Amino acid sequence: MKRYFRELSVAAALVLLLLLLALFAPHFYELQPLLSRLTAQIPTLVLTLGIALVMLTRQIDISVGSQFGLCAVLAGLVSAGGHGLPVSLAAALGAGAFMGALNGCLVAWMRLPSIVVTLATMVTWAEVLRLFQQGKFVNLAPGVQWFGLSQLGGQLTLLGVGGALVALAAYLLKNTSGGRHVYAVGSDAEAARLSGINPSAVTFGVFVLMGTLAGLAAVLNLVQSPQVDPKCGTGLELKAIAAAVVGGVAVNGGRGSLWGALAGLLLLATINPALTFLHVEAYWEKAIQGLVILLAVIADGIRSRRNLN
Amino acid sequence: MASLSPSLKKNVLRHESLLLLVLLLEFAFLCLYARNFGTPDNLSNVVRHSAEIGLLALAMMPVILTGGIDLSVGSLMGLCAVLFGVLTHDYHLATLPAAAVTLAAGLFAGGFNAFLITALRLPPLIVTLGTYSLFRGLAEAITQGTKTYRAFDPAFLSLGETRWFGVPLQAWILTAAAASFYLLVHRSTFGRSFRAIGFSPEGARYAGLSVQSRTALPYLLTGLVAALAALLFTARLRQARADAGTGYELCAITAVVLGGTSIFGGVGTLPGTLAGIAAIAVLTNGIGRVPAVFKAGIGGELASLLTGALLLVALAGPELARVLSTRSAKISPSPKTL
Amino acid sequence: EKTDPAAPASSGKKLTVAFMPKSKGNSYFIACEKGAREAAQELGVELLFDGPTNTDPAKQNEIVENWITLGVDVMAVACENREGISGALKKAQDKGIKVVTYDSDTTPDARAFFVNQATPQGIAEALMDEAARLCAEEGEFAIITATLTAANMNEWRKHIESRLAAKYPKMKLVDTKPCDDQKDKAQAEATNLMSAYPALKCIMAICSPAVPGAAEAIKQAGKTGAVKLTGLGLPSENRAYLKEGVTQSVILWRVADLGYLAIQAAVASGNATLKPGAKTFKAGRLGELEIEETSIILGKPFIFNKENVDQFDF
Amino acid sequence: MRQPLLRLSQITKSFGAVRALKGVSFELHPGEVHALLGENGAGKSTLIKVITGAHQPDGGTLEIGGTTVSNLTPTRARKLGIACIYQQPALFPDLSVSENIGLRLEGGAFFAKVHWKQRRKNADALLARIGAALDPETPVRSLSMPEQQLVEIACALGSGAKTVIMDEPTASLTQVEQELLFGVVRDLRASGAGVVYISHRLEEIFALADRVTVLRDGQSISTRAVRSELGAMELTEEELISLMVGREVASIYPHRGGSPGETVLELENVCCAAGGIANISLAVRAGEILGLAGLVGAGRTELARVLFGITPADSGTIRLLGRNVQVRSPQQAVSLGIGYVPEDRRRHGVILPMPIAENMSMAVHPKLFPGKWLRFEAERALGLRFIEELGIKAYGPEAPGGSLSGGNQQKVSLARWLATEPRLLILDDPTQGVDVGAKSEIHRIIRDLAAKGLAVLMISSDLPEVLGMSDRIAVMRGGRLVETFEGSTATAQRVMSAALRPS
Ligand SMILES: Nc1ncnc2c1ncn2[C@@H]1O[C@H](COP(=O)(O)OP(=O)(O)OP(=O)(O)O)[C@@H](O)[C@H]1O
Ligand SMILES: Nc1ncnc2c1ncn2[C@@H]1O[C@H](COP(=O)(O)OP(=O)(O)OP(=O)(O)O)[C@@H](O)[C@H]1O
Ligand SMILES: [Mg+2]
Ligand SMILES: [Mg+2]
Repeated sequence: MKRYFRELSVAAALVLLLLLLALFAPHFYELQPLLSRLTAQIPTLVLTLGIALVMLTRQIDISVGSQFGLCAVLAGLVSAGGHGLPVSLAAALGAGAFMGALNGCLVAWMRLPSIVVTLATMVTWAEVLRLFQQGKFVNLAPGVQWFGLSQLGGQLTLLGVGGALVALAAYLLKNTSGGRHVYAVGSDAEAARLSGINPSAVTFGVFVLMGTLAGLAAVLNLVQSPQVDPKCGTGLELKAIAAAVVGGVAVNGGRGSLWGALAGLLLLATINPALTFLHVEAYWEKAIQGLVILLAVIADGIRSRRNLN
Repeated sequence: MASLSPSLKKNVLRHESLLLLVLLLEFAFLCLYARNFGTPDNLSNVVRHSAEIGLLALAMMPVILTGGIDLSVGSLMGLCAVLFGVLTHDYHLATLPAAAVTLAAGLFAGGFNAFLITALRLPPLIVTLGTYSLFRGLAEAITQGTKTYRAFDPAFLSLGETRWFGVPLQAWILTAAAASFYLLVHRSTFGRSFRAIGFSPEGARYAGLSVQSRTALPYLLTGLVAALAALLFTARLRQARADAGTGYELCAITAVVLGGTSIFGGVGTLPGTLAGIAAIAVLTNGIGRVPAVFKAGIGGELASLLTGALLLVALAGPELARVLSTRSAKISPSPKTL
Repeated sequence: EKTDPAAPASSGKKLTVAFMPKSKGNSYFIACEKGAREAAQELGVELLFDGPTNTDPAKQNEIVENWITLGVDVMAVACENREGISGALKKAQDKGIKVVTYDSDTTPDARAFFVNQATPQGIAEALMDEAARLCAEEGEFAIITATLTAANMNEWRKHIESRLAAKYPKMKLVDTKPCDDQKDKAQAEATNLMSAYPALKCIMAICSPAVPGAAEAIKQAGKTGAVKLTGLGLPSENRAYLKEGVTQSVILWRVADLGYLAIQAAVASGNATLKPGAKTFKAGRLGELEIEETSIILGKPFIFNKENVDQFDF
Repeated sequence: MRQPLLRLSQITKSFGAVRALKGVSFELHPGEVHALLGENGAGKSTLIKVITGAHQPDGGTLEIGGTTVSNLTPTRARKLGIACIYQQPALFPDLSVSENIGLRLEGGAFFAKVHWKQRRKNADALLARIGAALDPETPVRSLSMPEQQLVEIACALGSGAKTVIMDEPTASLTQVEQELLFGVVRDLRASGAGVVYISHRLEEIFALADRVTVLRDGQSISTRAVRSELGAMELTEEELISLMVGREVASIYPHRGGSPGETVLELENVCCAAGGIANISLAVRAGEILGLAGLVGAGRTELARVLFGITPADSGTIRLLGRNVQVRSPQQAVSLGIGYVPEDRRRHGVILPMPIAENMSMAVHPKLFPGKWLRFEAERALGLRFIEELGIKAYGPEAPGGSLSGGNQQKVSLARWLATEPRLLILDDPTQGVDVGAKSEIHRIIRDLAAKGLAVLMISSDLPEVLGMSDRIAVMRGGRLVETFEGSTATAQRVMSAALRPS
């Protein structure tokens, strides 16, 4: 209980919001739109998982939005070129892994600060994409949407993939040696080294994984509509980071859980639709979002403050 | 000049000197190959256009030095611009009192961040992520997103164009701000405390430093400076709108980081930050003037790309040299912040 | 009075024309750029294309000021921000640079001509009328816009609302949502709108990525035909949805022609072949166009629909 | 002759311009406890790090179990059967005790499953064996310095290594834990393992070691047997010291002071629930050194933290020079004239990346920099003065604290508070990790200051130090003050039995 206070206070805020909606806007719980809203968050969820891992090792990756956009367009072009979904998936994963590996090399082996490295790769990939694609949408091959399934089937598949991924990642992180190494490196890289863990390898691995997840997320986004918008990654890094941070993943590494990140994402992703359903004018959106972020963590702040004295 | 502070001296030999070299090369290249780059008119444009981001970067530097971050500065600029518009238009205040109230509001907003960060001990990243949304949201709510304030006092608007001794007003303001922040960071005990807190807040507390108030100060200053930047921005653009300063926080952070300040706190110099600001400003202005670039119409993209590359080169350079010279001599990584 | 834009510049030196979109990497302005390059080639002028990478009024000002010191002869600008940019443009005029605006205007004193695809009022009324026609002048509708601060969209919204008040008392605008110029966000907003307002009859998407985004949302919600969709967008991005009947209509002008005309007008005013007070303007392949005060009108906006969409290739 | 576990010859190692090791040779046999001795900065920890693969040597050869190894990494060293307790605990603050132990011992493959129950049981058993009453689920972040050292010991014990290295394992342990540790070391020796043991407490060397190698200025001076085959002592303390220091050092404590003056600090029923201390009443007078003894976790450090305003008292009165005061924060404590040399020098005592002069001036900003403007010359002078006075080994006042050896860091931490010229100085293990020479120097300085009217509250886990230095000795147990002795009447037995007596 004490250890998961942050996660719980975020979950409590989420439940409160959901209750409010149940009381004042029961339409919110209509099945089909709810399903759509949830599936729309799956790509962000995948990114959030990656970001949470990166943050646990005491690094940051702000290039994920750009990576996502580039992978999406690449996968789209591959599919438009008449190749099947497996080929576009492979292309996206490969491209993501490559971009992740580049970040990883610079951070882990050259010991550059990750914020700087990923700031640089963020603009690089974004500009490369802009110059290359010039803002044009990519029209996908017909069989891509919903993996070629029916809409419901596709959405359930997506939710399944998302859920399985969270569960798997959370399990591996908690219960495998490698998962614990992530925490160890984020907690104290030098101590990790002295304990026989290779911090550079762990950091590198996490960045590669982040890139691969960005590729996967791009494909999971791609299958939800018949076109790719090259701007689809803009601002995603901030959403994913905000979700992880609100969910209690420490910026300084070593502390936090994927379940917390999930709770953070759900909370943030519920605020925006909630405003529509509660008939709040759109220009209040950002202010309320900011307030909710602050409120969700203030409880935690007051608690740790009390603990200190 | 009297002796530099020892830590400054050491850094000057590392990162900042490389950056300065890059800046000079950049400058020389642009003077040679970019059309009309070196003209006085254009150089004053370089300063005028980078004044707001430059001010934010100067104020951001001490924040990052304490191991914090302030993502809300751009949004606060929007809020202050709107507030200034409301005061002059809806409340018919004269320019001077309105500006004073705006500055006070900026200080207050900075104080809000500082309160949450120091009194409640919330991580700066989350707090300012929240206020990043909140401040912009308030600005949008006040204007309902659409309202634009125009028609300001001509004397106020002329601030955007004024020159003293042939040098734009912005340059004077930047110089004054840079000098003040230099004194604060490198010459006063405040700066020393920022550094100590950045390295280890616990260590600073056990040394009897007033960690709370010293951590709060840089956030108050970013608030104040964001308000000042909002006023300058309003004067330059001749209007106040909720979207003023969008994305400026990232530009400011980029300049600070490029200038060699460690995002984990403790390490960094103000001259480095200045060089970072200048390198970006010169690049942004100049690269689009190289004929091959403007013919292809890729000025903006190339400027961003080169900024990214510059970041990597400037940081990787000294690091590479160190790695190559002493492969194993590794100072233990900086201790974690709270 | 006749003007001939193809006449060589009096000085004999190649004219430098700067051309600025509201933002780069946006398919609408890419199409504009295409037309602009065509015109520049035809007229033998040097074309400079630059603009903010994201819609950013401050950046536009800076680029204008940089063009002044760069020494361009003429500039054609799509203004993100009407008043905001006027100061910089006036400065350019003071230095003897000819200024025309296109797509969205600045204040009239800050430019010589405005190349107008249609007046904001015209666009707004076309949109409103089309929406009213689609839902038989009755029921709830919602707007999806780019951002709450986008100046020209706010202008359109203003005119939409006054048209609504004046002509369609039985219709109700229930909500306006921004989509940050992103298709996916537009899709999410449309999904929410349809479920939060079950009686919604029509969505009006007034920025180009929002139309396919909203279309996909309607399709996924199984409300094809039940919720009508119209908006401003490009034919290429909407062809499939138009044919499936998800999107009823899309309103737009020939975007490439807008860029083409902007350069034609810019060069002509740079050569002083197009002078204030002219009543008509002969614009290359577009032929003779009318000038209303200082606005050169491209023509009426088109309404693309299932039947005619295949005639357009942009 | 049996195969040695370790053989090092002519090892050299430099950090930039600092030549930490200039040619060290050393051998470790199975079944021996081999002590490594030397002044602060002699290169002991560096040597250790070469053996564990944490540092790559610049030259020389390293043989492990008879085979020459190069490019050793910590992972490989562990596989070769080397375990180490580092001088600076290398633990993960965010993770629990059992996980820290687990990560050290398992070294599992990437996808190896973590057996939480097994880990916990294992941790419980190891902690019990060294007599540490720690909950394996507490995060290491909330452990005190000695508790962290216990965790380190548990790690080394559980490793099953043939070679166990201990770098000042007892620096902040008290007698009782020390005895338990000695038991562990003797068990290891009996099982045929070799132990490299570093300590500045000579009595430990004599109690434990079979052989001793002395390092001076990065060179191995000599290796000597401590006892003959028959168990007779072959080495005297004086000999050992002169080998280390190269000169004679009086290892006796300075004379006690004269009559104490006015009461500087007076506590009445001070309680602090967060710190787990209750009803503390004591007085310290000017010119007096009050020693505070007790076991790990007795609450001595907590009392110091209360007095320094880090965890302010909940109730009771604190009187300073006769005035009632509330100490709510360290900066307030400083302004009241209280100084505190903390127990955990790496986290609290020294800001490692900062130059040592800046570390030393940290608590005297108002005095040294009136008007808040820095004066670099004055600061440098301050740094030079203490480098000189305390014999700190560093290349200058601008050397970062992290580049100093452990003992020298401790001196920097002490210098910071000496510079404030406080009325009341609280010392928490002031000589932990400090070599004999410097130790007696520090003792002399403390005594001199006391003679000039300073009141000193000295916590120490080194019982001889408490006995030798204190005018009076207060003993704490379970967060309470249980007994007070006059310095002259106190003996080790009496103090220990007061600290141990079950409540
Ligand atoms: N990372 C480093 N960078 C620079 N110099 C270092 C570093 N580590 C150690 N040194 C230097 O190497 C020398 C030997 O240090 P070492 O820590 O081995 O001493 P030690 O014998 O363990 O002393 P102590 O008894 O105080 O722990 C010292 O002069 C120290 O300043
Ligand atoms: N820095 C700290 N942070 C959190 N908890 C601490 C800290 N220091 C001590 N404690 C807790 O307070 C309890 C009392 O320990 P304290 O350090 O006061 O004992 P002590 O008598 O000083 O013994 P020693 O210093 O030898 O450990 C410990 O069990 C520990 O859990
Ligand atoms: Mg040592
Ligand atoms: Mg203690």
